[in-house]
Amino acid sequence: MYEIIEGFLEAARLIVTLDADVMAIALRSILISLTATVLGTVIAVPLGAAIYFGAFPGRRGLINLIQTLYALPTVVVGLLIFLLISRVGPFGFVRLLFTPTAMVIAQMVLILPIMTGLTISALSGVDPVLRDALRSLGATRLQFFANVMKEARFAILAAVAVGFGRAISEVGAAILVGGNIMASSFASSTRVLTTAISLETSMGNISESIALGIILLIIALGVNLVITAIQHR
Amino acid sequence: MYEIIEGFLEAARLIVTLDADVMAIALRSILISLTATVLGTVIAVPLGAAIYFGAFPGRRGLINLIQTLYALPTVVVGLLIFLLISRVGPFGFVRLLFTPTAMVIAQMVLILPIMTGLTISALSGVDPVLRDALRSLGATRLQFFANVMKEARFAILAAVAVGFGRAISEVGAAILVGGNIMASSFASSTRVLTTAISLETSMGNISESIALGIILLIIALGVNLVITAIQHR
Amino acid sequence: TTTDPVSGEKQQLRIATTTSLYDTKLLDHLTPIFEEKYNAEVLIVSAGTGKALEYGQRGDVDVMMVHDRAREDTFLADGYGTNRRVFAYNYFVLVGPESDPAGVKNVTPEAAFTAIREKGLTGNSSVIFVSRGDASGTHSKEQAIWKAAGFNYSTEVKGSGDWYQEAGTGMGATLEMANEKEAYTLSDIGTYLAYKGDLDLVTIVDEGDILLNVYGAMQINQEKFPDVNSTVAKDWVNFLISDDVQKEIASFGVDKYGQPLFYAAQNDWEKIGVTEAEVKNPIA
Amino acid sequence: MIELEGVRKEFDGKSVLAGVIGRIEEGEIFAVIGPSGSGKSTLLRLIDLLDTPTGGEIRIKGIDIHAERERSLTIRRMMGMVFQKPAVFNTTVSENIAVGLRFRGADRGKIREKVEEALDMVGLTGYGERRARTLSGGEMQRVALARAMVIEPEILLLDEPTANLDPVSVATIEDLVVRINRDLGTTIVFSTHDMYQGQRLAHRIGVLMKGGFAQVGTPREVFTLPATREVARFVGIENIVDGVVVGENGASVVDAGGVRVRAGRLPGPGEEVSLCIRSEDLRIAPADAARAHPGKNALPGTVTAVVPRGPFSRVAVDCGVPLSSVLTWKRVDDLDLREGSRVVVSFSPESVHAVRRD
Amino acid sequence: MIELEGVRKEFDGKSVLAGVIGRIEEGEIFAVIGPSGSGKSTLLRLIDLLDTPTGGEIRIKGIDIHAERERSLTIRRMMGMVFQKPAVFNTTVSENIAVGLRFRGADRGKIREKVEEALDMVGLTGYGERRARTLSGGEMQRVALARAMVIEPEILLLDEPTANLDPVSVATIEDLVVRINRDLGTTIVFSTHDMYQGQRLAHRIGVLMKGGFAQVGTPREVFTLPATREVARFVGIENIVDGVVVGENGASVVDAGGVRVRAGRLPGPGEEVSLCIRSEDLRIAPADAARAHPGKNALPGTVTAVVPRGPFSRVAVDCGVPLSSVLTWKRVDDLDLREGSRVVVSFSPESVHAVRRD
Ligand SMILES: Nc1ncnc2c1ncn2[C@@H]1O[C@H](COP(=O)(O)OP(=O)(O)OP(=O)(O)O)[C@@H](O)[C@H]1O
Ligand SMILES: Nc1ncnc2c1ncn2[C@@H]1O[C@H](COP(=O)(O)OP(=O)(O)OP(=O)(O)O)[C@@H](O)[C@H]1O
Ligand SMILES: [Mg+2]
Ligand SMILES: [Mg+2]
Repeated sequence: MYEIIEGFLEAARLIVTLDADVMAIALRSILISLTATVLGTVIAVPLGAAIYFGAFPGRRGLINLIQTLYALPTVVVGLLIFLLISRVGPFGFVRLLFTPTAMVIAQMVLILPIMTGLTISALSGVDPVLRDALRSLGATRLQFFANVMKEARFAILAAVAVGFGRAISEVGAAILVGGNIMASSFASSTRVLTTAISLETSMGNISESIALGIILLIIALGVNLVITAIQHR
Repeated sequence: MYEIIEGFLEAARLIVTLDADVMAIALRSILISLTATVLGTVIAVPLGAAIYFGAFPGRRGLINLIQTLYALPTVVVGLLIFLLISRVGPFGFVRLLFTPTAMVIAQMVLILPIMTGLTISALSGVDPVLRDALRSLGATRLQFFANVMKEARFAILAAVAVGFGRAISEVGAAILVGGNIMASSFASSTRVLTTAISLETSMGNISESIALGIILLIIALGVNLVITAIQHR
Repeated sequence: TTTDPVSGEKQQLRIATTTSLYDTKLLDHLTPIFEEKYNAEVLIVSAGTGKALEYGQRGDVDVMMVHDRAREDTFLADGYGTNRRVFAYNYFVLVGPESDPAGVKNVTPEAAFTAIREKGLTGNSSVIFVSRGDASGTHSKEQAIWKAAGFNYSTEVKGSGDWYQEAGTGMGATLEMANEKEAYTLSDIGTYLAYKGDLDLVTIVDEGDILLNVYGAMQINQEKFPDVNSTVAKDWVNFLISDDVQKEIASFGVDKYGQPLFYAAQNDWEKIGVTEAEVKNPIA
Repeated sequence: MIELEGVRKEFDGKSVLAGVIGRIEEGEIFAVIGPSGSGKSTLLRLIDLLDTPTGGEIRIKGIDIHAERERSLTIRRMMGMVFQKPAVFNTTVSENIAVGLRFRGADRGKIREKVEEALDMVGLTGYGERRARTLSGGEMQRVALARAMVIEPEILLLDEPTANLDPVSVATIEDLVVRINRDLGTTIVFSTHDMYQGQRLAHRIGVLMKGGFAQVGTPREVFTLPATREVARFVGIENIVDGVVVGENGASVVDAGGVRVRAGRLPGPGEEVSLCIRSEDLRIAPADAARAHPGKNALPGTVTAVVPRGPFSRVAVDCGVPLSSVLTWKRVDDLDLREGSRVVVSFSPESVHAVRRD
Repeated sequence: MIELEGVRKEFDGKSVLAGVIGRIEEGEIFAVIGPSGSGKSTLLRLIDLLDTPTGGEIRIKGIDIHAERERSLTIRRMMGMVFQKPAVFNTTVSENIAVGLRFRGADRGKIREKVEEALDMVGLTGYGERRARTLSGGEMQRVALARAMVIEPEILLLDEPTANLDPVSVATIEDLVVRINRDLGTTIVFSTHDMYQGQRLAHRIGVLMKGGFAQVGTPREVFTLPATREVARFVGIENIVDGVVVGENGASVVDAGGVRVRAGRLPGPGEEVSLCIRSEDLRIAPADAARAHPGKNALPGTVTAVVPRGPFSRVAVDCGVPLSSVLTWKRVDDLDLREGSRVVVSFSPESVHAVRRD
C-alpha cells in the first residue's frame, strides 16, 4: 500500500519540479485527447442528431449497433486503424503510423459510438413540446437542430466529458498506432500518460505508474471543470 | 486489409466449430463482465440517487470528481486493486489476485464512476413536477426513489449498457489483476476476450485478434438487445 | 555511404524491439550517443516479439531487434529482413520460490523442467510453472527447453494440468504472477534483475548452454519496402557492433545491479554459436 | 383561407377526427370549442404541420399543405402557434421571445425593440432577463403568446391561450388578440374551453364533437340556436326539455310529459324535439303576483334550490319539468325566493328554440 | 386546521410571499384567487411541504409542519395535491391513479376497485389501459385529480384544477369537489383564476395580492364588499369611480368630478374614496321614459358601446363618469340601445360600495 502514498509523493514531486519528460508526456496527452474529443464531438453530435430525428428503416437497429459498439475494445480499434495506415495498408502512403495524428484518429474512432449514443439520449431528453415550438416558430432544419442542441446542451456536454474521459484514459489503441515512442523531439514522440503508465507498470515501477495516473486525473479534473463552467453559463 | 476479412472468416469458424478454448474464454468474459455490471448497477444507481437528491456541502464538487473519474485509466484501477489484494497487500490473505473474482472487482470499480454519473444525468431528466407528485402522494424515501427510478428507467438502462460495454471491453485492469491465465481448469483461468485479443496481438496474430473482437461485439450486441427489450417493455 | 553527420535535416530511424530488451533501458542509454553522432532521431517501438516482427513484415520500421533465432531466420529467409548482426547475449534463468518444492536447484535446465513437470503432474499443487505463453522470445526458449528435455510441448506440457499455467503477458507481469503463486518461471536476466527487489523469487538454475539468450539486430529489406530508411538503419546496426558500443554494452547495468546485464557478442561468437561475420563485419 | 376537407386523424387506430369539414376566412377570428378530448389540439397541430392527417386535406390559400413537403417551411412561417401546455426554452424570457425573429434573420436592434414591445403587450414588462423556467404557469403562457406574436404571422393558432390566466390577464390577452386581428388582419384560430371567450372574441365558432364540427356559426347562432341537443347542453343552455309536437287550437305546441310549452317555430306534429331555453330568458314571479300574458308561457311551480353562481344566483324550479333561471342576488332577496316558494315561471315562445331529436 | 402565520417566500432574493396570514378551518372549501404570478402555486406548494418557506410558520392541526421534518411523511400523507401543470407518470392511466394507494400498501383488489371508481368519477371510464402520456390536456388534468382523490386525504390542495377543462367537465369536477367535501368532510384548498368557480365552490375566498391576502371572506363579501380598489377591480367590478366625500343637505355624498353619487355608507367628508358598483346593479332606461326615484341615483348619459359578452351584452354609458351595465341581448333589442342613444342610468345607494383610497 505504501506504493500509493509513494505515488502521491512522486506525483507531487514530478509536478513541482516540472519534470520535463513528464510535462511533455502530459501535454501530449492533453493535445491528442482534446483534439480527438473535439473531432469526435464535431462528428458525433450531428450524427446523433441525424439518427435521432431521422425516420429511416433500420433506425432502431442502428441505435442498437451504436450501443453495441460501446463495447468495442480499444485494442481492436487500434488494430483496425493500424491495418489501414500501416505501410502496406491502403493509407500507408500517408505515413501516419507511429504519429500523434494516428493516435488522434484512433481515439476519435473509439469515442464516436459512445458520444453518438449519448447525444441521442441527450436529444430524447428534450421536451417534445419544445421541439414542436421550434418547428412552429419556423425553424429551418439547421436552426431546428441548433436549438434542440442548445436545449440539450447540458446532456451533450456530459457526453463530451464521457468522450474525453474515454479518450485520455485508453491505452490499447494508443500503443498500437502510436508506438509509445519517446524520441528526442516533441513532435516525433508518441508517449502519452497511459502508455507511459503501461510501460512503468510493465517495468514494475508501481509508484511511478500511480504518480502518472494521478497527473492524468488532475488533467481530467481541469477539463471537467471547464466543461462544467460551460454547462452552467 | 485482408486480415479483416480473414478475421471475419476466423470468427465464423470459431463460432461454428464451437472452439472449446474460445467458448470458454467468451463465457468467462460474459460471466465476469455481467457480474461486474450487475454489482456496479447495484452500487451506482443508489449512489447516484443519493448524490442527486442529497443536499450536502460539496455536492457539486463530488459530481465533478465523479465526472473526472471517467478518465480513470484501467491500468491505474488495476494497479490499485492489485496493491490491495496482492499477497503483501492489506487484503492479501484473501488470496484474490489472479482470480476471476479480482477481475470482477476491478471492472466494477472501473465502471462505477461512469454508471454513477449517468445515473445522475438520468435522474435529472425526470420532470420535477413528477417528483413533486410522488412526494405529494405520500411516497416514503424508498418509494420515492423506486418511482423516480422507474420514470428514468430508459436512461438508467442506457447507463447499464455503457457500464457493460466499458467492462467487457477493458483490458488493462483485467490483465493486471487477472493475469490472463490459461490453466487447464475453467475456474483457475482468467483469460477473457480482451486479454486474449491483447495476447494475440502481441504475438502478431492480427486475424485472430479481430476474430475475437468480433465475437466480443456479438456478445455485446446480445446483451444490448436484452437491455433494449427491457427498456421497451 | 554513411549518413552525413552535419547535414541539416535530421533523419528518422524507426526501430522495433522486443520488450525485454527495451525495458532494460540499454537502448535509452545508447540512442543519445547515436543521435549525436549521426544527426538522426531514433524512434523506438517496443512490443512483444510477434508484434515487433509484424511491424517489420509490414515495412513500418527500419530496424528489427529481437532475440529469437528461429523466427529471425524465418524472417530473413522470407526476405523481410537482411544484414543481421549479433550485438549482445546473456542467459535466461529459471527462477522459483526459495523453498524450491521441486528440489531442482542447480541441476541442468532440462532436468529441472522434467522434475517440475513430474511433481506438478502428481497433483501436488505447491509445484507450479508459470509460462509467458505469449510466443515471445522467452516463450520460444522455454519451448526449446521442453523439447530438449524430451517432451512434446503442445501435448505433454501445455494444458496438461493446473501445474502449468500460461500467463499470456509480459515478463514483468509473469514474474509478479510467479511470485504471487510461489511458482517457477523462466526469465531473461535483465527483467529479473530489474524486478528482483520486489520479489521473493530466487535463481534456481542459471547455467546451461540452452539458457543462452542472443540479441540480434537487422535491417528491414529495402528491396521489399523501397521507402525504408536503409542508410541510417545500416548505421545503427554497425554502431551496435562497433568497438566502443560493445564496451558500453558489456558494462551497462554494473553500477546498478552489481553485475552486467549483457555480454558483448564481439569476441564470443564461437561460444554463442554464430559466425564471426555476424558479430564483427560492418554492413557495407 | 384555411379549408378543412374531410380531415381525419387516428391514433393507434382510434379515430379522433373523423372527417372535419370547415372553412376559415382570411382575417377571421375562429374559435374551436368542444369537450375535453374532442380533438381541438389535434386539429390545430394538423394545421400547423406538426402532425400528419390520416386522411383528408388541409388547404391554406388553396395549397394542400400536407402534400407539398418542400414548401412546408414557407407555409409554416405563415403561422404562429401557442401550445396548450406552456413550454419555454431554458434561457431568458427575452431570448425565448426572440427565437422566431432570429430564425427569420432579424437584426439585433429590431429584435430588442420588438421583444420589449411584446413583453409590454402581454403584461410582462421587466421580466426580460428572468430565466423562463422559473416563471409561474400564467407567466409562461404569456411568454409563449409573445413568442408566437412577435413574428407577426398571417395565421395565429392559439390552443387554449388563457387557460392558466386570471380574469385581468385574460382581458389583456383578449384585447391583444382583437387588436392583432384588427390592426394586422391576422387570421386567428383558437381553441378554448371558456365558452364566453369564444363568444367575446370569435367571429365564428366551430363546435367540435364526436370527430367533426357539430355546428359552425356566429356566436349568437351557436349560443341561441344550437344545432343539436349536445351542442345546446355544451354551450350551457340549462333548460333542455324533451317533448313531442302536438296540435292545439290549430297551432303547434310541445307536450313535455303533460306540461304544454308554446314555441316560436316548430316542426310538424308527432316530431320528437328538445326545447332549449336559456336561463336568462325565464322570468320568475311570486305565484300570487303573476298576471297571465296571452300567448306567453306561464308555468306554476315550486323552487327547489337557490344556488349562488357568479354575481347571480341560479334558481331551480320544478314546474312538472325542471327549469332554472338566473337572477341577481338582489332580486332573489327582493322576491324572497327560497326552497319551497311557490312561483310562476314565464317566458315568451320566441325564446324557446326547438331541435329535432334523433 | 391550517394556520398561516407570516408565511414568507423569496426566490433569489425576490419576495413572492411577504407574510401571508390566514386560517383555513376543518371541512372548509377555501379558494385562493389572485393575479397571475401572485404566488398561489407557491403557497399551495408550501402547504404540501414541497418547498420551504423563507420565514413564518404553517401549522396543520397545531403542528408547525416545516419544523418537524421527521413527521413530514405523516403530515404529507394527510394531504393530496393536484398540480397546475398536469404531469403524469409514463405508464397506464390506471397505474397513475393507483400510485398513492400502492404507497400506502393497499391490496390489489381494493386498488382495482378504487381506481375504477375514480375513473368513473372524473369521467374517464374505459381509459384505464391508455398510456397516460398520450392523453389530451384536460384528460391529464382529470387523471391528476383522480390520483390525488383516491387516497382520500384529509386536505385536498388543488392548483387550478380545471384550467384545461371545458364547462361540462368543469361542472363534473366541481360537483365532485363539493361531494368530496360534503361526504368525507375533506378540507379543500384550491387556487383558481375563474372568479365564478371560486364563488360557486368556496365557503371562503382569500384574495392573494402583493405578497399577502388583500381580503379573506365569503364569496359574497369579496364580490360585493371588496376591501380595496385592487380587489374590486380583480373580482370584476367594472364600475369603479374615484371621488371625494362631501356634505350635501346634511347627508354625505361623493363628488366624482362634478357628478354626485349617493352611497349607503360613507366615511367622513374630505375622504378620498373609490365607489364600486356592479354592472348588474345598474338599470338603464331610455332618457324619456325615466322617472325620478327619490333617494336613488339617476344619471343621464350617452351610450358609448354595446359589446356582446356571454349571453349578455355590456352597455357602456358616459354619464360624466364612465359606467357600464350588463343586459340580456333581448333587453338591448327591446330598448333599442346603440351607440349614441340617450339614456338614464339608475342605481340605489345601497348597491354602491365605497372603499377608502390611500
Ligand atoms: N399521441 C397520441 N396518441 C394516442 N392518443 C392521442 C394522442 N394525442 C391525442 N390523443 C387522443 O386524442 C384525443 C383528442 O386529443 P386532443 O388533445 O386533440 O383533445 P382536446 O380537444 O385538445 O382536449 P383538451 O380540451 O382536453 O385539451 C384524446 O382522447 C387524446 O387522448
Ligand atoms: N423557482 C422559482 N424561482 C424564481 N422565481 C419563481 C420560482 N417559482 C416561482 N417564482 C416566481 O414567483 C412568483 C409566484 O409564482 P406562482 O407560480 O406561485 O404564481 P401563481 O400565483 O401560481 O401564478 P399563475 O396564476 O400564473 O399560476 C412568480 O412571479 C414566479 O415567477
Ligand atoms: Mg387540447
Ligand atoms: Mg400557479
